[in-house]
Amino acid sequence: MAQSPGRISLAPARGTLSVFEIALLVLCLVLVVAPIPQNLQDIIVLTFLWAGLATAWNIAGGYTGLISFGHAAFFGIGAYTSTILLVRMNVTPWVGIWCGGLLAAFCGAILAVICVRLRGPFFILSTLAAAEVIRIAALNWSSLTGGPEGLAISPAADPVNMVFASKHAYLALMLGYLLLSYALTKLIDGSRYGYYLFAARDDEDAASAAGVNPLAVRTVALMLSAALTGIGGSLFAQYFLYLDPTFVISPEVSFQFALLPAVGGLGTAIGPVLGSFLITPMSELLRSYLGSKVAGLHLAIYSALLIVVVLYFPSGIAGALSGLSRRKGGKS
Amino acid sequence: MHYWLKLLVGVLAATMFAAAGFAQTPIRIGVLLPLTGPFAKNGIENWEAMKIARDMINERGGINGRKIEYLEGDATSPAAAISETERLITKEGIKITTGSFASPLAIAVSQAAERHGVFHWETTGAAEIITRRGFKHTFQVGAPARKYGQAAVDFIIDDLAKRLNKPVSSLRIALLWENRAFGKSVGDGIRAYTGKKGIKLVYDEGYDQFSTDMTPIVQKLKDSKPDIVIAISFPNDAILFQRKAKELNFNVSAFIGVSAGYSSPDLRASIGNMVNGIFVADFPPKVNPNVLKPEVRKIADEFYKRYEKKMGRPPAGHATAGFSAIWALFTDVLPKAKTFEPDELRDIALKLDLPEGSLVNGSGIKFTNFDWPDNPKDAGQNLRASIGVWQWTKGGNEEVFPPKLATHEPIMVPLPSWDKR
Amino acid sequence: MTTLGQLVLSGIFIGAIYALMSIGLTLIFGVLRIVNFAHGEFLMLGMYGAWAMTRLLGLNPYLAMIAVVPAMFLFGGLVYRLIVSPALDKPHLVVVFATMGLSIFMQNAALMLMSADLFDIPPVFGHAVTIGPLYFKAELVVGFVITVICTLVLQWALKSTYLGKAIRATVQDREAAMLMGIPVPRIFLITFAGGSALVGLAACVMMPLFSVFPTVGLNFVLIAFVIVVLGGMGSISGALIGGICVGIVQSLSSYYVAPAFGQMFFFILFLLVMIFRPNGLLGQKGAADIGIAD
Amino acid sequence: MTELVQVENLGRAFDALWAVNGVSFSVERGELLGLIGPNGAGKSTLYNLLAGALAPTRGEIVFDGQRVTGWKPYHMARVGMARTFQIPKPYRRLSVVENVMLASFQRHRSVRSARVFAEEILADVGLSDHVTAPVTTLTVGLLKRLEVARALALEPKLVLFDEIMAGLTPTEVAAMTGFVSTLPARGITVIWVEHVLHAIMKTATRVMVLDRGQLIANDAPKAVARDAAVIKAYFGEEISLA
Repeated sequence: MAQSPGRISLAPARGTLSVFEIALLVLCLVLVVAPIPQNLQDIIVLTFLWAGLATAWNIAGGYTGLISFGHAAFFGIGAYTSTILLVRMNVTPWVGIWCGGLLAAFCGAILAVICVRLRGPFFILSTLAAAEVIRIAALNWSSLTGGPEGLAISPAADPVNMVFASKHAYLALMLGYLLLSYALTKLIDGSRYGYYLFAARDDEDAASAAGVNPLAVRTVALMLSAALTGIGGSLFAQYFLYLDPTFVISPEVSFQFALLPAVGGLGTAIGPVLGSFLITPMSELLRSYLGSKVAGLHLAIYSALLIVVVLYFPSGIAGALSGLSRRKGGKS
Repeated sequence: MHYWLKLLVGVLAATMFAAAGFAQTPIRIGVLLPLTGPFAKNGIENWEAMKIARDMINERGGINGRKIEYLEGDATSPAAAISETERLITKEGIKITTGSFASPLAIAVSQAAERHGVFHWETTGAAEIITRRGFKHTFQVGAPARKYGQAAVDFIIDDLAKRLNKPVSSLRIALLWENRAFGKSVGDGIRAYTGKKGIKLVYDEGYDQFSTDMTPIVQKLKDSKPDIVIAISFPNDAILFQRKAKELNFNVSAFIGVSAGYSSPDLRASIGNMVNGIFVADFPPKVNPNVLKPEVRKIADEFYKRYEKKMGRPPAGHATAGFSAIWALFTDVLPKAKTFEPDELRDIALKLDLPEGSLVNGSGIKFTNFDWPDNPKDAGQNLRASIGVWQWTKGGNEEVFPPKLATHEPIMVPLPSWDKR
Repeated sequence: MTTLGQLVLSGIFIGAIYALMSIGLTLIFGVLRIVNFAHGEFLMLGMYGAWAMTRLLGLNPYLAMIAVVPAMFLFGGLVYRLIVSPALDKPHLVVVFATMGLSIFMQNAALMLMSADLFDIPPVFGHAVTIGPLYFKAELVVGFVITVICTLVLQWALKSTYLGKAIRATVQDREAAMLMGIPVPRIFLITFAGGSALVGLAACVMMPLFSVFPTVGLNFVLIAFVIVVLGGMGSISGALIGGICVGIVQSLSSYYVAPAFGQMFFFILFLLVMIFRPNGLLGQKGAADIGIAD
Repeated sequence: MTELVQVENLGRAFDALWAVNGVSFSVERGELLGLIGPNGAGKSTLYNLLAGALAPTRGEIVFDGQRVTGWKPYHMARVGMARTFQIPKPYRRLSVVENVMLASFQRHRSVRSARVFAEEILADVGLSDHVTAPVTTLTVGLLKRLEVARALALEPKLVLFDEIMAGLTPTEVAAMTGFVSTLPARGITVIWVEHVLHAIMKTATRVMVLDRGQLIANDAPKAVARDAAVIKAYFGEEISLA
């Protein structure tokens, strides 16, 4: 398949890996094994985790046009499912993670039934409301989720419980998650189902006239996105070993899921990854160096930078890097 | 004059040490507190109190000549707290961490510290779980959640019941708690303790931190006609509640607020003399001086003076608790340490046996070590952390319970109705 | 019976205050079709303004409107120029993130400038208003009255002034409005600035009832969104009805079920309306399409 | 049973206005049926009813022996009904061939075979040198051809063309007319809405005329051209239609 002009050089023709993507993969593998100071490793673990979560969100937000601000609900459901299974029923997280993903996918289906007919701001606000309902439920269902006192996993290192002493193990785990999300995205990218998604996003009526059921296609995309986000939630729980509903299922978390792909390049496979590779280290480093000098300074700088990037790089870093913005082609 | 003399001697001592080539490396302590986000207000107050403790100890020549140096992290959320704690431990090589103000942050920081075998000295985090996870290097100096509730209930049983000349069993008590970690664990403690004491709660409900209208809560309280209300709130909800109680003319014989919302001095700045007569179960912001040992009383007075100069208002209970816990670390633990390795610090801490009144806020120190009859899985809890009850008065605040810490008798019992306040 | 009366009436009064806070958002949404996620922080800024006017200049908060409302109008115009208009021709996600970035920025700027402490103003009226056995804070009733007046004035203005007609035309169909010679970009500016001014007005009414601190906006922003959608995008009277509904639902569910679930119920109400009546409770003709057409 | 489509008393009202009112007709397999009428006669509404984009207020539709009233558009597409849109609706972020592949996926499940078939269809409509071009670079004329290609890629039994000539040059009109006339031979029945009347008159086997939501004529092209009612509907007075 010939390379059409103006196509993002970072994202090759559908379904194939570009040189840039392979180089990035090699870099990640090196980062996993390299002897880096622990606190930098911590930042890389978070960067991988957030890149995976942003890629998961992008399947719904970027590929299908479902800009959801409720993904913290799936994130929370995944995190709580695997942790409750581990803490209360002694089920190893290696199984719990997939249960969390399945439950999140099921909730994704329910949310789809409620909201997938809605578009634009209506969809955003409905997902926000749905996540708040789940936050309040988690906060008050103390017998199950431990309520406001939260739920803790014992920090004793034990591979069966997916708790590791060395950061390298976590780096490998999170990179595995990122690769899972990314592989699924590339799979969709080049598959028949991927085309259905793009068609339903670009023009629902035309897609329907071509035999594609837009609601079904979107529902499946939301379920897939929810499942991956749920798995990411479980990994978050296994890394931090403590869950507090107010912080795990919060609008700020949902906002972070949507922000990284928006900054990186919405609707491209590489976008969310680039977004996370830029934003996550920046916000961690800003907090650790400016965090306590003047209370609030680091967040003020972070948000100011965010406004500039979002306004003046609408097609994200991926777009800017490959000159996609040259080929504006009207309002998407 | 006296002050300057002491300062001069301190400076001389310090320079002498430096001059003599004992340029001792400073003792570096990681301080994790919420400086942004929902807990920022109390986090910053705690941070100011901690800095005053550092300045005061360094002016006194530090610990065996070594100055204290803080490395701080903004623990705005549990995840951020863990990342910051690990940064301080792995990058800066910190062996001692302290701080956290709020329960979820304390749980997160202590967990990160334990994972790296670092000695964590928790000043105000109150969640019961902190000392129930079988950790070896985590010490909760401030009182656990249940003590707040017990202090309030004991005060009702031993004092208020008599003043209201009503038998304890016939007292109608209402419990209102903010459903975040602290509110819930104190609420659970009160529920259990009153159950054990045979007192029935006529009202027992939690509310959401984002509540913007207290009418339904106050109305339901009014309908259950309680004699006494115990409310665990944060600053914003406390103000909203008191204003709505006045608006709906909801009167009770006694109102006992618990911690942050009711103990912060700017409650008076917000609702003025509506605050007079309200009891507060919290670390005593000010304690009956004759309870404290003489030298502790001097430290306490200096702290209050410096805090008021820096913040423009007296310290809230949790700020005083923060100061007294870190001061105990500086004066009772670190001086005995040689290697400053976590295990050594752990043994010193476990050997501590300070009677009540040894710390600036009237607490003593005696840590459990899997040897506490009530709960053998508990380790590192300070059994002598004293939570008292004080009362807002026209002049300021007076400690009223327990009697040995009290500076004044409870007044305005029963609480006059709103029009007379 | 008095309990139910107290709950419903105070639900109506507090609901009206929520509505006043949301009118600016529904106007901005109706005309520009953007979700201003910094709406809560605009409210915070207005409240700090009202607090400063009252505490420093000893003005009565309701008089403080004279200064706060124009100031917020200018602030709204500034934000429109710097952040909103560059984002208008880009995908609507861009303006969502731009305003969210602004929200975080304003919260932390306030934290740096004003510290995290809570600021309040002394009560304006000494005692409560009593209607039979029921008690209502005078400032709450005054707020209700101001909201009703404000809604009527706005409805009248939208119906009979040229600017009002131009705004309503832009709400229905921008292209057509432009063809009729309506300077749509200027209408956008005036609406956004006007919407911010309305939030300033609401701030002055709310200052006697609530404390102000850097994160106060978080308590109100979700309520404002729910009200705008319940009332039907772009409808002023819809916002009033939506606000009162939220007030009553929150009041009754907190009493009869549990305070911890107060907020959950009006989110559930919001989702139900989304599914069954996307045009809002009033069945605002085309409100749903307004929301979607972008 | 050679009838492909039966429509019984079909009606659609928007509040009080009946855009389509009591329309009944049937279409034989292999027919090339012209559908004409002044603007606002209800042609697009009728198309939307047939294609399932609009639910009928009244009446029945039977397609290929099945009752399909109220079916969704994607369901109709799967049983072999394709349509073009009066205003082209391409998928903006996909290339030309990918736009066509969306339809060819119905019969060709794998990406490769769908692409091969799509390229054949593009050749048929003369778009083969724009295969990988982004859709946003096409002119209106080319976009119209893309619409036709997307409909045919479904390998439909029936295709509804909606003004595919508008904006084409005379040579393009001639070429497109020629192409459309070959479709019945390939087993594709055609209903064709068009304002370029001479193209319809030349190729249609039958012509229906719609006016104010009702059928006022349903006959061979020559007969319809002379029908007084049709002329009155179009021009209000006597004129000769070439």
